[in-house]
Amino acid sequence: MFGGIDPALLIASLMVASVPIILAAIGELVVERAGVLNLGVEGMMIMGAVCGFIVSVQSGSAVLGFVGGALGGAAMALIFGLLTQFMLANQVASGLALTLFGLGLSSLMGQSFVGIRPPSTGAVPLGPLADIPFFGRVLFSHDWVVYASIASVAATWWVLKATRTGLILRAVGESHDAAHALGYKVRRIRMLAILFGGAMAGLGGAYISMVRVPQWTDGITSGAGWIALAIVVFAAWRPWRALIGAYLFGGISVLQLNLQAAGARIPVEYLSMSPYVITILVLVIMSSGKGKAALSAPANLGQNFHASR
Amino acid sequence: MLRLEKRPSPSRFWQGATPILAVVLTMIAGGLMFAALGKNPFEAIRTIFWDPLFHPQFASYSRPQLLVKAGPLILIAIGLSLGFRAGIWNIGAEGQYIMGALFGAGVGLAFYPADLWFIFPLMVIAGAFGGWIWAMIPAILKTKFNTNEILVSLLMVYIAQNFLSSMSLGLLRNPEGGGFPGSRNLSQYPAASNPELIAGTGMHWGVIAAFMAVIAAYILLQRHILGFHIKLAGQAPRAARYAGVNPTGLVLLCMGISGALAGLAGLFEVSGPAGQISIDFNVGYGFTAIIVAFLGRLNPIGILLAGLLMALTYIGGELAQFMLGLPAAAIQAFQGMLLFFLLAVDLLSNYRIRLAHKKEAI
Amino acid sequence: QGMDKVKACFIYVGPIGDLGWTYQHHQGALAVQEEFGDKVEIAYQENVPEGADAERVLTQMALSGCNIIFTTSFGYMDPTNNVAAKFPDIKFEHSTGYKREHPNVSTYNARFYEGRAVQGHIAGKMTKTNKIGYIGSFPIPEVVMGINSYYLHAKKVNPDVQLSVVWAFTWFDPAKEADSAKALIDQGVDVIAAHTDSTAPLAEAAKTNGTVIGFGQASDMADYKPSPRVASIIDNWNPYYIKRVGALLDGTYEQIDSWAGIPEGEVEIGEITDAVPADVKAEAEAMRDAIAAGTYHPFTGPINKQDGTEWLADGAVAPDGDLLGMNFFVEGITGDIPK
Amino acid sequence: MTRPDLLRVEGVTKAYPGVVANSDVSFAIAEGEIHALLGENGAGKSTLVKMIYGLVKPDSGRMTLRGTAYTPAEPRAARASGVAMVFQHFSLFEALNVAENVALGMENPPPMKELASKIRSVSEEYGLPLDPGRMVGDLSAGERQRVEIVRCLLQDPKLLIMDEPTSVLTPQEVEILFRTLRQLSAEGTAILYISHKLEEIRALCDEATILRRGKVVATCTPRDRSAREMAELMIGATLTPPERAGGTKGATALEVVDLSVASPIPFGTSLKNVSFTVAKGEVLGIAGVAGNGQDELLLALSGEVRAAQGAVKIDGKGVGHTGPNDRRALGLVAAPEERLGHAAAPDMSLVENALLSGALRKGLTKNGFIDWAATEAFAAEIVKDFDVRTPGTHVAARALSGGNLQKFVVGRELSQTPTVIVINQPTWGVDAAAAASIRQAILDRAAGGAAVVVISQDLDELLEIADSFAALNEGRLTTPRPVAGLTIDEIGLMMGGAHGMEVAHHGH
Ligand SMILES: Nc1ncnc2c1ncn2[C@@H]1O[C@H](COP(=O)(O)OP(=O)(O)OP(=O)(O)O)[C@@H](O)[C@H]1O
Ligand SMILES: Nc1ncnc2c1ncn2[C@@H]1O[C@H](COP(=O)(O)OP(=O)(O)OP(=O)(O)O)[C@@H](O)[C@H]1O
Ligand SMILES: [Mg+2]
Ligand SMILES: [Mg+2]
Repeated sequence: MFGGIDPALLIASLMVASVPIILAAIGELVVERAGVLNLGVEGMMIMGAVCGFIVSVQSGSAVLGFVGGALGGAAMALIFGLLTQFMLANQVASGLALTLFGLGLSSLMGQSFVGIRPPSTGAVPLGPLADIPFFGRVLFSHDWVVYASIASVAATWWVLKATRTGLILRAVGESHDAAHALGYKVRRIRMLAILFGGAMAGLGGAYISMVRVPQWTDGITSGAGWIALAIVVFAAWRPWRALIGAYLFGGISVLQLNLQAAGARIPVEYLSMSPYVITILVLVIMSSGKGKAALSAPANLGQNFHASR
Repeated sequence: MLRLEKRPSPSRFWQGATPILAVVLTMIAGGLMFAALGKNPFEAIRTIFWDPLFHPQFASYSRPQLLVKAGPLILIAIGLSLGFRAGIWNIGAEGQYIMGALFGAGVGLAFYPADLWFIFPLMVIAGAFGGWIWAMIPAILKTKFNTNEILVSLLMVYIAQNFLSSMSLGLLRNPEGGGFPGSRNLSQYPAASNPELIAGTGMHWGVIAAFMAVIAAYILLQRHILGFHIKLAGQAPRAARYAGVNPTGLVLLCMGISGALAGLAGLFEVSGPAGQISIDFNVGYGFTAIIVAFLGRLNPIGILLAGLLMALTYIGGELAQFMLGLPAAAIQAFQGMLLFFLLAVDLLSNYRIRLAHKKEAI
Repeated sequence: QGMDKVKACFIYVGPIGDLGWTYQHHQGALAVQEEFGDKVEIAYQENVPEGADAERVLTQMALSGCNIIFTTSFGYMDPTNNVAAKFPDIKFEHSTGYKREHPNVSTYNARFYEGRAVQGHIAGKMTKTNKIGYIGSFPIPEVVMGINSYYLHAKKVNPDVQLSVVWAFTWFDPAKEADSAKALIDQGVDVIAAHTDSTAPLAEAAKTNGTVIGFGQASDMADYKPSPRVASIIDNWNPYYIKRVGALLDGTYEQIDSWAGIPEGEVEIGEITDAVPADVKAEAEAMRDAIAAGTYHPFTGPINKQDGTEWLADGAVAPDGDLLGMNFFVEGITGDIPK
Repeated sequence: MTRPDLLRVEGVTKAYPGVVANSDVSFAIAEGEIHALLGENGAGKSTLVKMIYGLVKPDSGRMTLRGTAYTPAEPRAARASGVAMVFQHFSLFEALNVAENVALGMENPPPMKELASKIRSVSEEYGLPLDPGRMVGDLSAGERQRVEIVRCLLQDPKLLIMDEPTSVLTPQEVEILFRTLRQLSAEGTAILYISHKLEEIRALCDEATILRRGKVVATCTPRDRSAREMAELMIGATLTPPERAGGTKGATALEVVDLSVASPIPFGTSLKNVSFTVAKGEVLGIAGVAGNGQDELLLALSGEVRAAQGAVKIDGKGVGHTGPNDRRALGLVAAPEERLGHAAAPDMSLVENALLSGALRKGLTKNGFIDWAATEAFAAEIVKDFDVRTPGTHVAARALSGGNLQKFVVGRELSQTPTVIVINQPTWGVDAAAAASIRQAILDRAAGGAAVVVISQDLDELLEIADSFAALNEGRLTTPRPVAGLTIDEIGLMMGGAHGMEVAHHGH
């Protein structure tokens, strides 16, 4: 029934398709580990998309474009950080407002860039490796951002698990009061995490406008930020699980299109809702294992901190 | 150095004054943005905030439209606010809104072209049921399997959207519509329609339902033990259990109410202002209502005002677009700014800002 | 009697920066301004959701003194008619719909399937794998019609051709469009046509170093010339908009139901690039010209439906009514239209 | 004994909005001295030590450490100067393990492996064995405190501040802690020790500074004073110990039969086959080290956790399967240990908190609609009857000091004409005067015929008010015995001894 779907091509495709979600999800994961819930991922992504696009077109350099994308996302995150960390505004509402604002502002900024092609982001020349059967196609024939996205998962995992920075970050997310009592600058640490989250979301957005699509049009991220948020929860705040989640989601999305293209006789409407249904099912299976997923949520997630001194 | 000092209890004065302050700040910042876009900022601000209410040409039409636009926002936000107060995060109201519309319209269309008095009431029940059942899925998964309701309710929106496409292309497609997607227009089927009740007022059953929801929520939260338990569960979950609140029941109740109200909003919208089921029937009320709920500080009266303010910026924004040629994106950014300022100045009602003594700033 | 000055208003479903559907309508609006200069005033509103919001925006436009309002999405059909009832002196022009409930409502559409025929011809000739693909947005007659036209003309020149259809269930989602194109390419498809609005499918094709080609859709998408974009269908609303506003100015305006295509210049075939062999290009241009001259109708019998029953007898030309409500694939296409 | 002064505090003042927490406070602590800080709830003890630790900045005044000016801008600076602190409310991270928690409290922690072995060696050296790999959430309160102490010890502090460290320990554990502290003192570390347990202070401390309403009112040498004298210095008045009206036992009011429930608390202790009966007029004291099932027992008795129907009986009626309100209807009231967040909602007013558990028995609702006037009257009645010091009934619960909130919570339960009273830690962290009045109120209800279960870690308290005594150990309850004739040592052994610490201390 699935005749004609080449697993190597499928895996290679899903690795590319998942990049924006992975980048944004890893950023948000760090933010949430620090105890902050930023629902504005979509807004930061699209600002990253437009900034990255503009910078790359103006400078002719894809690398500068990604830097611009990261800065664009971080600038949005800065607004969120000021609101929630300094003005103690509600995090849920601030994140949603960020999305609304980002969609509007990106469209304003991008008006004169509609219909232009950005410089291309080259594949990594891995030479003969790319010719290895199966693995060559799956592993060694991507652009550098694909590898960077996986590296960012590994790095985040390592930092959270094995470094003092990661320990402090987790501590702040677990109990800001205790961290404060020990003398850690809760607000500063959270602010840095928020900026990092914004930069990663911006990178994810820039990947969409510079590599995936590549062009600028309004609303180009079309909901990827929301999926990234879902993946973080799905992953129970663990980096490798975020990667798996993003690949699962991206994989099913790509698979359903491949099944359609291959002419599988499954009604399309069921196929097209399958990524969401299957994500929920997997989540149910994982969560029902003695409530493990719920336990791992950072204890102070979404709570604002105010030290009375 | 500025220093924040928590007030023992929120300041009444600032609670009233902050929204005004926020609007003023937004006018300044937004005015600068409009000026940067080469538009007259005063004209733009006037068009957004003043013209929908007082412009001789538009006001008599726009004013009632405020209610039409605010109605579903308020209705949904009221439901959400109960859950949010109890610490139950339903962010999938958009999906529940869609399902309410589908169930409600489906029941109505099933009777077509019969003319029976009970069709519309039945649709109302079906609409509420549709939203309720859609919200029950994340609720039951949460209570049974401990899944995260934020995630599930959000993903359910996408599933609902797929259902919507499939229904408007299939089961509910107008058989006399020449194969085009979309259902029959309910406004042309009197037994199933939700018309303007008094011409020129914008009042339809959905607006009335929204007002009723505001009043009911107000009474519930102020006077009823259930409302007390909802607040308690949100502020101190263990104290709630101690008080005898059943957490599972509360999740089902709050998700159920918010789902049912979102479903009702969908039903009233599809049978009234929108008229029909179509692929793009939903326009984001379910998400905007989350913002409305928080802008209204999860307080029924606050939500009423926040819903109206939000509606005003939508309608005023529309006027500004085609009267002044402002891009839609600028209006969206402007709304974002308004939200930012509203959220930021809220600080003043809960905290006092003090200048720190020099000595302390070591 | 004519008018000295006309205020022409446009309501768009998407952003004018979408580089597709709305962008092209807005080009038409700008053309009207250019054509008539001071005699017309243009106003527009983008991103208007269908349904209740559209009705309100239309009413506000009417109140603001618009003389003619173009409503540029199918979903504006009922709102257009509802508002038209309240403002009998204002002209309403609804795009892609069929309801004209009041004398001041006209409808207009374009015969995109004519362009699809030319694309199909090129696809049939150019495919090396004999697999061609189509990214569908929603299974509505408009799209089904395009798929059928594309397939019929590919099949005519290449009997072995197989068509894969992917339904994206969106008009505009660049990432998903890219994924759809990728899925088709992974399935061995080497010619892709799309009925969604972004350039993402072309960009995906561009990554294959010339083995996969595609077409510009709605706008020319000239950036991807000469390959993968080997030709395009351009929605050109300029002639129609100029004609209708002109008629209002000189007093010849009447209610009409317009369905124009290549002959009227409303559907344009963008430059066929040198990536297409000269003979194929010549054939494609000949087909275009024949359609323009009215000597060829892309749906000319014999054509059977997918289930083998006859739709058009030999030599019969499809009635417009059949096309507008088309909800079946023609014989040879595998797969079902989603319900 | 003329040791040089380590830390001098001179004229320190700190005001919070509406209250001067410390006013012109001066005192000094010598190297190796164990110095007590005494005072009622809210006297300003915590504030003072937080300033020494750099967590709060004084408004005025100065401090010197070994003669040089000492102005720690943040705890990091304090730690660098050799000041360490064990917090009153633990500053631990439950989801992190012991080693990580320790590392967070250190300036330059060694790599984790090295740190782990250091934790093992230091903790055993001081008789406080710890497994560095365990999750802190899994530890008992006593063990958690060891984590805090070991964290301090690893930094070789010159001054160790301990804010109410013993409220969660068994007598044996207290003894071990004292040995540790004396050992430290002998090594030259000064200790600033805050406690409400005056007998402990007499046993341990060299000097004491007594605060009242933020001011230093006296200094004394604890060994030379009786606990009674010190208490009276603290409150500035004379104390009357509670009186027992020797009532007679009536019929059984509360019966618990083979009660076993899984703990609903993450990292909690499940109850195993708990059985006891309490008669009308009887006070059953249940002792035990924190984390041995006290919370769970209260939850199971109050109805927040459900069990088999027959496992809990009120007046012979099986109610194990019912919820809190059904049991309230039968006359059972319960006061959990944790005041803020469990017994009371922090951000709600006292009126709302009165409604919290009083709605049913005081008839404060009709068809679910709240009678706010009656609720306000109820709240006012509690405030008046139990001498709750508050500006009014409309202030938020969190604005009350711990002791006053405790009086309010206990008062709220006792004012509902209960027939069965279950109360956990009735006087935890409450000063002597308030504690006496709470105990008196409990005894009055017992005299009036109520069956009372008091769960407490304060043995003196239990011996003072209980008729019979049992201890919880890892979720099991010992057979209740009459209090008369029990010795502290016997009790300690019923509680499970020293939890494996004895062995470690033998080396010294
Ligand atoms: N962060 C703060 N904000 C405002 N007021 C405070 C704060 N911390 C303490 N206070 C006030 O300072 C006074 C002293 O509090 P402190 O915590 O020092 O008392 P304490 O002696 O430690 O009491 P306890 O024995 O209950 O621990 C309290 O009465 C309280 O009103
Ligand atoms: N953020 C705050 N705002 C206002 N008052 C505060 C704040 N934090 C603490 N307080 C005050 O501090 C006092 C409590 O001090 P603290 O937390 O040191 O001990 P406590 O609650 O008395 O603890 P316990 O009774 O358990 O020893 C309360 O009277 C309260 O008014
Ligand atoms: Mg205290
Ligand atoms: Mg204290």
